[in-house]
Amino acid sequence: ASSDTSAPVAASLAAISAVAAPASPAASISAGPSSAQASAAPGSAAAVPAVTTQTPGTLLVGTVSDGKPNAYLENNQWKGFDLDLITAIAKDIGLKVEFRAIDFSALFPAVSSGRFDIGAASSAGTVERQKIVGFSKGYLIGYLGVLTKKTSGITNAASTAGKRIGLLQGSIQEAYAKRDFPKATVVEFPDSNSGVAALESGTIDGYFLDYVAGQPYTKQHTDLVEPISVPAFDLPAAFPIAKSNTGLIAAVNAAMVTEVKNGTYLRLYKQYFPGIPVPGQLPPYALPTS
Amino acid sequence: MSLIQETGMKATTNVPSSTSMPIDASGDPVNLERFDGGSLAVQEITMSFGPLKVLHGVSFEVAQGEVVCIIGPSGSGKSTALRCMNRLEQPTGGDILLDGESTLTMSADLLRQRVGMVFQQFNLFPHRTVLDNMTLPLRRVKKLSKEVAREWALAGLAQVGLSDKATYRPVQLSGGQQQRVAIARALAMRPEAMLFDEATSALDPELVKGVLSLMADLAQRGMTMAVVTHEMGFARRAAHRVVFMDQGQVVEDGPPDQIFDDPQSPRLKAFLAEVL
Amino acid sequence: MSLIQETGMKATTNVPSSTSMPIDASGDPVNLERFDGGSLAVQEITMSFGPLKVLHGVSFEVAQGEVVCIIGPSGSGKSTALRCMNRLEQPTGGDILLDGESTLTMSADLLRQRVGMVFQQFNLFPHRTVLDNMTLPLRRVKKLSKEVAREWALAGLAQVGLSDKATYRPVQLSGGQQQRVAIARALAMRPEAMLFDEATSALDPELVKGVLSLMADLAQRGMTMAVVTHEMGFARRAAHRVVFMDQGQVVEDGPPDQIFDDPQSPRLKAFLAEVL
Amino acid sequence: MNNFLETFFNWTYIKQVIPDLLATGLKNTIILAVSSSILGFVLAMVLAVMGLSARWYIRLPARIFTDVFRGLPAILTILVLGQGLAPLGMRMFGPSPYPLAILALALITAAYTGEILRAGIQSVEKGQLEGARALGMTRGSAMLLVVIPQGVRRVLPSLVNQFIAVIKDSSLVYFLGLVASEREIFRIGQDTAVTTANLSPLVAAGILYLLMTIPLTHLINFIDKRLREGRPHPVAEPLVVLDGEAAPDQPVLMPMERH
Amino acid sequence: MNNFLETFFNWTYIKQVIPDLLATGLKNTIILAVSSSILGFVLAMVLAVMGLSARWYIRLPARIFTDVFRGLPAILTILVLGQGLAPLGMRMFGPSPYPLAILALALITAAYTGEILRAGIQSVEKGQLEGARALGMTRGSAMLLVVIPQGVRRVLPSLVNQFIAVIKDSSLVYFLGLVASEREIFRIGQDTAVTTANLSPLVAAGILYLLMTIPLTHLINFIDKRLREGRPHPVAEPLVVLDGEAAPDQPVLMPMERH
Ligand SMILES: Nc1ncnc2c1ncn2[C@@H]1O[C@H](COP(=O)(O)OP(=O)(O)OP(=O)(O)O)[C@@H](O)[C@H]1O
Ligand SMILES: Nc1ncnc2c1ncn2[C@@H]1O[C@H](COP(=O)(O)OP(=O)(O)OP(=O)(O)O)[C@@H](O)[C@H]1O
Ligand SMILES: [Mg+2]
Ligand SMILES: [Mg+2]
Repeated sequence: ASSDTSAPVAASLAAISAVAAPASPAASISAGPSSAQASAAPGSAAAVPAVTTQTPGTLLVGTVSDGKPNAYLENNQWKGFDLDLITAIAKDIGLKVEFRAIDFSALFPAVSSGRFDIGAASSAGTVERQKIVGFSKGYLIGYLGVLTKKTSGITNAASTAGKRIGLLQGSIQEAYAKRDFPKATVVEFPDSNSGVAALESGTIDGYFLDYVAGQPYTKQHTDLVEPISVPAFDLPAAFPIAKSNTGLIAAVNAAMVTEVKNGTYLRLYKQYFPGIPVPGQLPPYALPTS
Repeated sequence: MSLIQETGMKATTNVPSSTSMPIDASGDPVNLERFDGGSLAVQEITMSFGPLKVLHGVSFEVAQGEVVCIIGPSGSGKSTALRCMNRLEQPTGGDILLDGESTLTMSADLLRQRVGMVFQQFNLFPHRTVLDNMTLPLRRVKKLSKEVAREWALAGLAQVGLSDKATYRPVQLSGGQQQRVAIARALAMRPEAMLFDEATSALDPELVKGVLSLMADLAQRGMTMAVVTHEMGFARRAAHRVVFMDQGQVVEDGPPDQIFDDPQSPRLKAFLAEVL
Repeated sequence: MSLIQETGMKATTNVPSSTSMPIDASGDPVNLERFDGGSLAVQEITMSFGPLKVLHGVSFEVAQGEVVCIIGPSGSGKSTALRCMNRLEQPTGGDILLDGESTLTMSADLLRQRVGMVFQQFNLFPHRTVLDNMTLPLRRVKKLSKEVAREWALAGLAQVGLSDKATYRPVQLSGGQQQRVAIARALAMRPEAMLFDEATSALDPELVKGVLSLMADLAQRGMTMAVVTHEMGFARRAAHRVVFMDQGQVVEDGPPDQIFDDPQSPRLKAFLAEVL
Repeated sequence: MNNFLETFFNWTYIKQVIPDLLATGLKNTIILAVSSSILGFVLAMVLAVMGLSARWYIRLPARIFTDVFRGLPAILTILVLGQGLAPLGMRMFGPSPYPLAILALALITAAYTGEILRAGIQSVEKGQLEGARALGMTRGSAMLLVVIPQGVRRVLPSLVNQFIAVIKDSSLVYFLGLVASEREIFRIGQDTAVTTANLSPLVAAGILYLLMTIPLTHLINFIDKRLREGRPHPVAEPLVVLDGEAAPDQPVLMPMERH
Repeated sequence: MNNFLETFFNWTYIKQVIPDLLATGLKNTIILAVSSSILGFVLAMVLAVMGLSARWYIRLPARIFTDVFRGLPAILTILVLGQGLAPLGMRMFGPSPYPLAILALALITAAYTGEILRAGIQSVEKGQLEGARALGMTRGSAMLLVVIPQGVRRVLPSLVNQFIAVIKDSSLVYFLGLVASEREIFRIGQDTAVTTANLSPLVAAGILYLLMTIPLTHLINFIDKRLREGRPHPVAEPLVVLDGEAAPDQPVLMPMERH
């Protein structure tokens, strides 16, 4: 799997187009945003699959309202890295965005049934999920961290042995915990707040979450630190899109490249993940294949 | 002259059933008013509760305008027979005719509009005031307007001496008061025939006599009545005919003089020997 | 010789209250057994429901082993007075003495073990069989063992002729059957005094006479009884003394002969004039 | 302990979430809870009456409906209905998930409420129905005017339970996808809890629930008591005095001669 | 439509989740639901009896308890209790969240059940209590043996409602953090749904709920009916024949001379 993440951009582009858009050759990507833009308008070129959305001109984005710093509502404003990125991508394609928040467990079914055009909730494009729903290329890899009390004795991966480590149900941390903390007991939580509350009350020893997401907690709770960070490069976050909507998949992938090139991606990355090292490789990232 | 004229009261029964006009307060002579009473004929009815046969072919007749009292020991099936007569129980055999027509096949609602009933346990509606207990069926079944129903109801309550309890709930009434409301409520519907189950069990002698005179008056005006009672004095005075039941059967049937003064069967003789 | 001996029955009341031994089937002479009856004295009690005053200073006495019948028109406060006597209602004034001791200050549970009551509406427990209705208080209050309670209960049921209904639910009984169960249930507790509210209202003449004889027997054996009734024949036969109430007051009080044959007050005269 | 207070009762965060809770959440919660409760109650009454039928083929569908919608997790019902009927919903009501959520919540609460009502109606003595029918009332109006009102009164507290449960279940509308202005009380509490990394906003939501439910409970209890006991003191005066009427408690039924 | 079936009824995923549901989920759901229901019922009975007291200072604490635990979102109650008492819980029961979750669920269901029971008990006619007390039974045993059994019977269907609600609320134990072997039915369904991006596992969980709740409902209905009507046919023979007893329905009370 690690070979996927380290693969050059071009190679992963090829790999993804093979998975997500087998019907359309690489040409559809090289056609670039302009072509996608054209396809949104009537009379598009015949060779390029059309970008279809629920409501013409609007990209209906399913997201979560409690996924700080990737997707959240603050003062009735949608915020977060994923949301700003998808807004930029949509603009590129010529669409305006509309956000709808939904419980994470209902997000994929809503996307695969076409109720939402796309999902943006830092969801990993795992092999399992790829069976049901299509994905764009990966747009985010990052670091995971373990939040713990200063006094807990957890300082590195090895010291988690025999400890109770909490994490968010359905998150990529599940897979990483298995790999990196094999001797820890994994405790699942439905949201990070209840996990951190459990950490505070002493029923778990550490809470494994997105490194960035852990930072606000260390500020709120002065007794908490986040000593371990784990690179999570082989399960990049990707936008789920209905498998059948190959046009949109292609257009999003192309626009992603544009947004990386024009610097928007990095700007957003620094805005939402301050102080976090920028990965050596910028997106698009290849998704794992079985 | 009837009781109702004597006391200067307007009886509910004073209002022609064909009209929904308010009661005329000027006082039409009561005896001008006649009920279109219907005769009842109970023919060989049988009835069981599960394995327990409680009626073994019961037959008797109540002619139009006649008062028939049904007497007999506890558990002999008197209440059950009465309940069959307005289809609260379905007989397992036999037939019951109202004016020659089988009641077992007619609409139960229509039957019950024609044959009223007063229960041993009164069955007043505890969630409604006494007045509402009276007006509810008047408005729903007789389709009277609110005002007319209210007038009929108040007249009916006055007739049983309970005008001052109109706003009470049934639980706030004494036993006798409850029973009188139940009687007034059934009569206000102006049925052709009435079934009374222990209609005077909670009443003191004054009220018993009042009910007696009311029945006499009703009968004179054509109403057919079947009355289950265990007060022999009442049966003797009220009934045109007396039916004696025992163990789910009619043992004797005849005019009160004959039943009380010249009983034929040993069972009835024994029964009457106990009357205080 | 008492009725109970004549019929070869074991009366529930045959069992000494001080023992929890099974009923002795060999047949001790009934009249050897005496109740430790207590006298009751109602002294100037008053009672209101909200603004409605229903008792205006009611006084009467029931000596030990005496049967006092309370008669009077509907709503005159007979039931209320009776209910005050075992604290189901709290009088607003006056006092009630049991054997000279104020019942208003003693433990209500103890009072009610000593003073039993049969209700106008019976108040049987519908979720229990007839037998369980009998055994429940025997086991809980008298602390009898299951077997003994059952024997007492069956004996009590037999005494009112309902052995065959032991496994029935109250709703499956006729009105008279329910009333008999209620009487048997209260008597099985062997109280010192009994209060009956319309104790014979659902009973046919045979049963009424049975209750009468039962009361006579109980009285002979020392039990004190206050009986509300609207059956004048019953009052005349059963009572040692009759109390006539009207509008929340005792109007007359005396032996039955005097009350019925020589009434003093116009109100009682008018009342008795109506007896059929 | 201090930490516990800090996590659940931080006044700064509570203050912060209040405007949103009141302006957006309260309105949406009320819309969802009230409309699905009304729809659900009507349906429940139908279910209860069907469930009391003597005919099995009328009872059966009510039974199945109740068993299924009561037994399934609410989330699943909302998801299945929301997704299954989404195309239809889009066409009829547009993108708002409210109509379908209200429908789903109504079906769920109907299943519970139907059983509550059935129990209440069933507990009314047989004599009441008989009394009404013996007066010539149809089965329908006897049930409607005599039996059901008594039955419903007996289960009022359970109905309040159920309404409160719907208020809280309305937060499940989230499973159908919401725009910011469609969020109800709980969701706003939860979202703000995430942005502030603190559970106090959720506590604020809980308190708002209490401010809704407690007065309601007491209102219903008051009504219940009033219905049970009537006005504190019955009017002791006669309602009207008819011409020549006898004095109260002096029966006017007087003896007459034997006919 | 096809997509809909694919989303909710994909047999592959249903098959996949079944072993886990049965081996782990069912057991945990039953442990949580049954123990919190029992504890909750006992507490509810206390609340109901307190709520019916004539003395305000006995009614008041019951009222406050009910209002608070019924009005707050269950999640909040579980979080506050679970976290607030966690240090104590750790010491007494170790790291498992179950004891505290059961306590929280019991408090919540007690608040609801207390109201159900209160309504049922309140609906029993005054004459029943009077009848029992007139026989010398204490208020306690009259309530326990006469009034409460009748009251409880009248609200059996509402109690079933409440038990089913607890079965489902037991999934909220999740907010206290679960290791894999502690997950109950719904959580397993939801976990698998998230990993497979398909809702069929949730449907499987729902069906398992139905398999638990439907037989239970029918059992209770059967018992209810039996209690209401007695055995199908009463035994018509006398239970025992005492020496010299009269024939049935021939009263043995015979006249005697005037004393
Ligand atoms: N619902 C029922 N289920 C079973 N048996 C019943 C039911 N109702 C009545 N019975 C039985 O049917 C018989 C006749 O009852 P019914 O009520 O007709 O008697 P009754 O003549 O009216 O007596 P009473 O004068 O005591 O009222 C009784 O033995 C009674 O036990
Ligand atoms: N719970 C109550 N609330 C208000 N008023 C009541 C209540 N119970 C009885 N009353 C009133 O008190 C008066 C006396 O009632 P009570 O039951 O003592 O009469 P009674 O003499 O037993 O009559 P009856 O012979 O009809 O049974 C009646 O006018 C009745 O309306
Ligand atoms: Mg009868
Ligand atoms: Mg009375």
